[in-house]
Amino acid sequence: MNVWNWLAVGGAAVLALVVVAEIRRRTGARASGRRFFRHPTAAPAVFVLAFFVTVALAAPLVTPYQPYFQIDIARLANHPPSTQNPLGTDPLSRDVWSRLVYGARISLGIGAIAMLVAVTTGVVVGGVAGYFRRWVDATLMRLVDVGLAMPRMFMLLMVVALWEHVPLAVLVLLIGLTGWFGTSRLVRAEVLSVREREFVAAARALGAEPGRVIFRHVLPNAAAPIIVSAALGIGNVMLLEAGLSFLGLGVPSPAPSWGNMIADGFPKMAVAPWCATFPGLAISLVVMALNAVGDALRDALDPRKETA
Amino acid sequence: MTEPLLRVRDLKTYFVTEHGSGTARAVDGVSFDLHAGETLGLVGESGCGKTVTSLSVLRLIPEPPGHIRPGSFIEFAGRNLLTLAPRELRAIRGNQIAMIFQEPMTSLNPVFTVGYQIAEAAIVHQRLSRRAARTRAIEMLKLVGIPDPAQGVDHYPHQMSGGMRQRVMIAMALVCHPKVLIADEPTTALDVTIQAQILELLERLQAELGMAIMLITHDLGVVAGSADRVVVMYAGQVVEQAPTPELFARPLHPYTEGLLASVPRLDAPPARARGRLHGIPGQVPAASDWPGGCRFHPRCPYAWDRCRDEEPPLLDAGAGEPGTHTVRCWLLTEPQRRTARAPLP
Amino acid sequence: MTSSAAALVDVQGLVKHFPGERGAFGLGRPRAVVRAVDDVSFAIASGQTLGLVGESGCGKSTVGRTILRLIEPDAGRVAIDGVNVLTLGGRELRALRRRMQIVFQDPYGSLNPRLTVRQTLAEPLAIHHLAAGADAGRRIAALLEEVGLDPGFAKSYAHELSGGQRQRVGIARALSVEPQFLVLDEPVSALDVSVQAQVLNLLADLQQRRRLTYLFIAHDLAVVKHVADHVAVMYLGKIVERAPGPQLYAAPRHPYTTSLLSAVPVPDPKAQRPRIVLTGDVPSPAQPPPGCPFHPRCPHPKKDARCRTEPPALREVAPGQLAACHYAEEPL
Amino acid sequence: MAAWLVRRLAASIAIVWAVVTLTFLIVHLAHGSPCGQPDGLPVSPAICADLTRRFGLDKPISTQYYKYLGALLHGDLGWSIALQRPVAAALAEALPNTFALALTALILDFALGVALGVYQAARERRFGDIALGNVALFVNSMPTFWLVLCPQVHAFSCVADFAWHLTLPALTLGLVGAAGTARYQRAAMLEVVRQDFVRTARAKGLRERRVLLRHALRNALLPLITLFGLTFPFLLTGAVLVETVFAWPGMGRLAVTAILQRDYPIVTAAALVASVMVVLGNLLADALYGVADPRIRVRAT
Repeated sequence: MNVWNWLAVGGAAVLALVVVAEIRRRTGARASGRRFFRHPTAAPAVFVLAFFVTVALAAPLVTPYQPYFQIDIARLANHPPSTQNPLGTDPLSRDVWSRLVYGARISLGIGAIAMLVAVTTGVVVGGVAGYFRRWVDATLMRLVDVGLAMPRMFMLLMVVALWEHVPLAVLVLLIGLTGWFGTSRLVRAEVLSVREREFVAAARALGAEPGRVIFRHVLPNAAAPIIVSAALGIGNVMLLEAGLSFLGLGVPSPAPSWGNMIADGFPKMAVAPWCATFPGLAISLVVMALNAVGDALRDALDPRKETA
Repeated sequence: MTEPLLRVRDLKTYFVTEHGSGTARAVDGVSFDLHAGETLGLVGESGCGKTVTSLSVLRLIPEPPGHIRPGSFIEFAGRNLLTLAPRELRAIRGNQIAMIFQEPMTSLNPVFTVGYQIAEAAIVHQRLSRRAARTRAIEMLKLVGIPDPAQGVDHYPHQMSGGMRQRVMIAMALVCHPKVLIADEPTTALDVTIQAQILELLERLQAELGMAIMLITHDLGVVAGSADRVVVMYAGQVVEQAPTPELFARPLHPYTEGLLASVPRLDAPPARARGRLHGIPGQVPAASDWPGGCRFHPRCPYAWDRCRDEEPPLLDAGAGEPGTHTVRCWLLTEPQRRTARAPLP
Repeated sequence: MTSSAAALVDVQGLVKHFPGERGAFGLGRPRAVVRAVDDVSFAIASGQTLGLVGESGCGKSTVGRTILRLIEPDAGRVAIDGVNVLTLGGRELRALRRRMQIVFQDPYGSLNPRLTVRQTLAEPLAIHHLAAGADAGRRIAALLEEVGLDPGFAKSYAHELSGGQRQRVGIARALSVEPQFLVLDEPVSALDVSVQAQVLNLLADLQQRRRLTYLFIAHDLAVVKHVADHVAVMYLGKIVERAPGPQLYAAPRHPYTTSLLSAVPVPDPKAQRPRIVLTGDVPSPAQPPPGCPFHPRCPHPKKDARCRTEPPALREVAPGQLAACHYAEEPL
Repeated sequence: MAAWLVRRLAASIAIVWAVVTLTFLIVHLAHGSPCGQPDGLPVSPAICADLTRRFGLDKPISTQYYKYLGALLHGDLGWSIALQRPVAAALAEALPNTFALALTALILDFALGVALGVYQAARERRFGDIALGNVALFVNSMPTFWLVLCPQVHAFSCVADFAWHLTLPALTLGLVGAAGTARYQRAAMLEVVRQDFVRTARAKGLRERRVLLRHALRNALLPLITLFGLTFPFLLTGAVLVETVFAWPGMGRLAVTAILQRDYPIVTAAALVASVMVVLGNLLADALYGVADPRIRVRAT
């Protein structure tokens, strides 16, 4: 790793700090913003996320090698961390740091996109069920019951293993489409409770049509728990992806994802522990940050504290 | 006059506000006495500090964010409750001083039978056996007028109506025959016909058991019917204090006067029944931002320079013995400034 | 005053039964029907106030909401200025909503916490195409001033306002479409007494200035006495007594009205009033007692088997005064 | 009560049927066959054709489906292609192992989780709470299989006895679970201690211990029942990764191996077991609510 790479990493860290400070400044005027940052882990968590996102976006700047590049299979395989290879090299003499950074693109991307798919589906299904109630609700919720009765991991394994060569995009879609059942229940419960509130009755009394009632009055007030569950859900998806990759059924191998980096390093644990340790640490750190942000958001967006 | 049972002096209970930047002086230098066997009414609108005062007596303020300032003094049976060790304080809670609360639904634990909840204080304080405790619980249910107490003892709170639950709360509070009962808005959540039942019950129990009652309420009607003496609170302070007939006949503080003029009255003569109410303009300020000088001056129709600059002490209104009727208002020094009130804008 | 010609609002035989829970798929037979509103009739003359009183669960709020069709009634007729509200289709109903509005009890729940005061007040103007842009701004400022708020509050969110200020915003929202008829559903019961007085005065002013007709729903008899021209008392989904205000308060004919009046505490320690303390609780509206619904708690000395079996009809017992009691001629 | 039970059972059976059908469809619509897999058995085309015929894989899907359902109704789960033995026998062998693992992990999970959560809530925002909270957050955020890497390297090869083999995976599953349970329990406790009846208990003069462990905890355990209902089936069927890493011969590993080998009957049977477990978990949670929450107990009768 050369001087420029180190500088770029430093720059990413500084940028992440700036992001934290900026978010803090912008939300400081609102009580919810202050409640968020009162959590001791909230600011470090935002920093961790901002740092990993920055590094992932600026991957070519902060890494010395391409993720697939085998530096020197004869002399530089399983090399421990050094100034050249800060996180060591793997059995194929690839730079672990470079793979970790490019892996962040895949792992974070899968987490974010799959969650987006899941949340969108969940909000639509839950919102429709909760607003229209009666047979629409009953039918959709029985569907959700079935979805929840199939262990997610199991379902994914089946689909992925039985269809040969699942492309990454399909994998992401599959993860998302198996993850909305819980969200839809949550949204439905929220919608059911919000639609009984008096401001919704007031809007109807004023002659607002259903669309306006749903999008302006019901959903914005049901958003808090959805946002929280989305933050926690990204972490879950990342762990799921890691698990799938670990079983050899996730992101197809040479592409670096944190999950298959662990899987690749796993057999060499005794010889080159850094291969599996660092990606595992990265996942833990990011998931931990997401969980911390979720916890802080839960407090910050709690509507009971809004009126206090 | 005999020694008071409960003597509160200069009680200050402050709260750290939500973002930790300010201090809400919810109760700010409150003093009053409660005598054995009497009913003391504590009146005021929400945010005036009456509930915090009542919770402070048994040190039930959540800490943090709240704390009772050093220098405050609550004397009961010769001891300062604010400096007691937790163990000694527990021996008084529920045993010598008991409390009932506004919401009989949420104040009862949903997962225990009402019999168990009533008997629990007796089990803890008097080391009653399970069997004796159950018998006691049934006796208490009979005392508070629950039909079929032998069955009711095994019911859960959700199986009862609001009025019945409040009766259970009262039974629970009185199980150890306390000397003082603090009733914090005991009828606010109830319908008027049920409120009448509960007030009558409290009256009867006081005659039978002889405890002193501190009745906290915002309803002047309830105070007029039940209390012997009234303490009026505004902005964390006592602003007027007098025997009930005296206070209603001669309200001296402009706040008390305004409160009385705000309520539409069932006993109003038909000529006065409709028309405008002479209330108080504005609203209670935030506890973190009491106005300087007299705290009521921004809403007071008589305020002049002195009210803005100088905080009045509790002045004696000169009715009967000193201290019988006290008022925190400069008008007592310049009575000619009291003029006819205009109706609210 | 039943369906008099001058009546702006005319309600006849209003019924709303809430079904109990249903089985899976929303099918199956509903259990224990709750008779929330059971054959309620009244009329309100233009510019007048009808006070609808009763204890919690008596169905008074449901009456208010069914009139506006926020809840669909099961039977009855509601006419506003001769137009039957209950038979209107979606578009016509939306148009009619300009003429009738509602103000709620809980000032904390009745404003959308995500909207500013300006957005809250601009919405009805937009729905009914009454004003937009700068014109809307002017109208919002005028509305705020009319309800006694500084126009500067337009930028505020609900949680930045006190209970009294929110209630004023709620009133401004109802007024924004220039209605003739307002359902006031416990508009002051969540407010402190000093603020309650301010809001009551405001409502009286608005009624005079805009010639509004009020249905004033409340549990506080003293407040209703203060505001209402006519008063209807509800018990278990039925109107048990209806009369001009002064007449009802001076000479109640139904034992429930009498007991209710005697239970209201009066802020005067010297007041010597006969006190009737009713025994027992209000029965569940899912299982109302047979005969007169009030008979299990009734303190009337002549209460007899007839009260237990035969439901009394609401009948005129004095000029202009209706009561549903077999012994209304011999009041308590 | 009886009507309620009947309706619940009917709904449960419908869910299990839907899961089995869905699994059947996924498995049979997928590409590939049980023979000639990279991880499967290398077999000659003749044997493969024979296999295909013997298992009826050449028939239309609908025929296969009705045949399968018919057999299922008679309690016949089918014949494993890869293992060459009845599916029921394979399950019978794997299930006890999984039960042993899950039970140990469950006990550890909830005992430790509840204790930690209560302790944290009692010391809210003090050192003990914050330190434990961060540890729980970290453990809860780690990929399970990664957590076990370190002890695995040293311990696994040398000790072969069942108890020790059980200890590591159970410890892993239990600890990860406990970290989540503790977070949940802490939040539930903090929610409850703010409620009015806790103040009532203090006003009675009860010790703080009694207030927390009797009045607050009884209520704070109620939301945990839902968590229990979700964890129970997860541990029985979803501990796929841990079972694989530790080579624990349980349901999870059986299912993964079967999936990799295209062993349809086992895959479908595993899905059946999984959905039955979920349904059982829900029923168990409802039953527990009925016992623990008097408000529900009365409504149900």
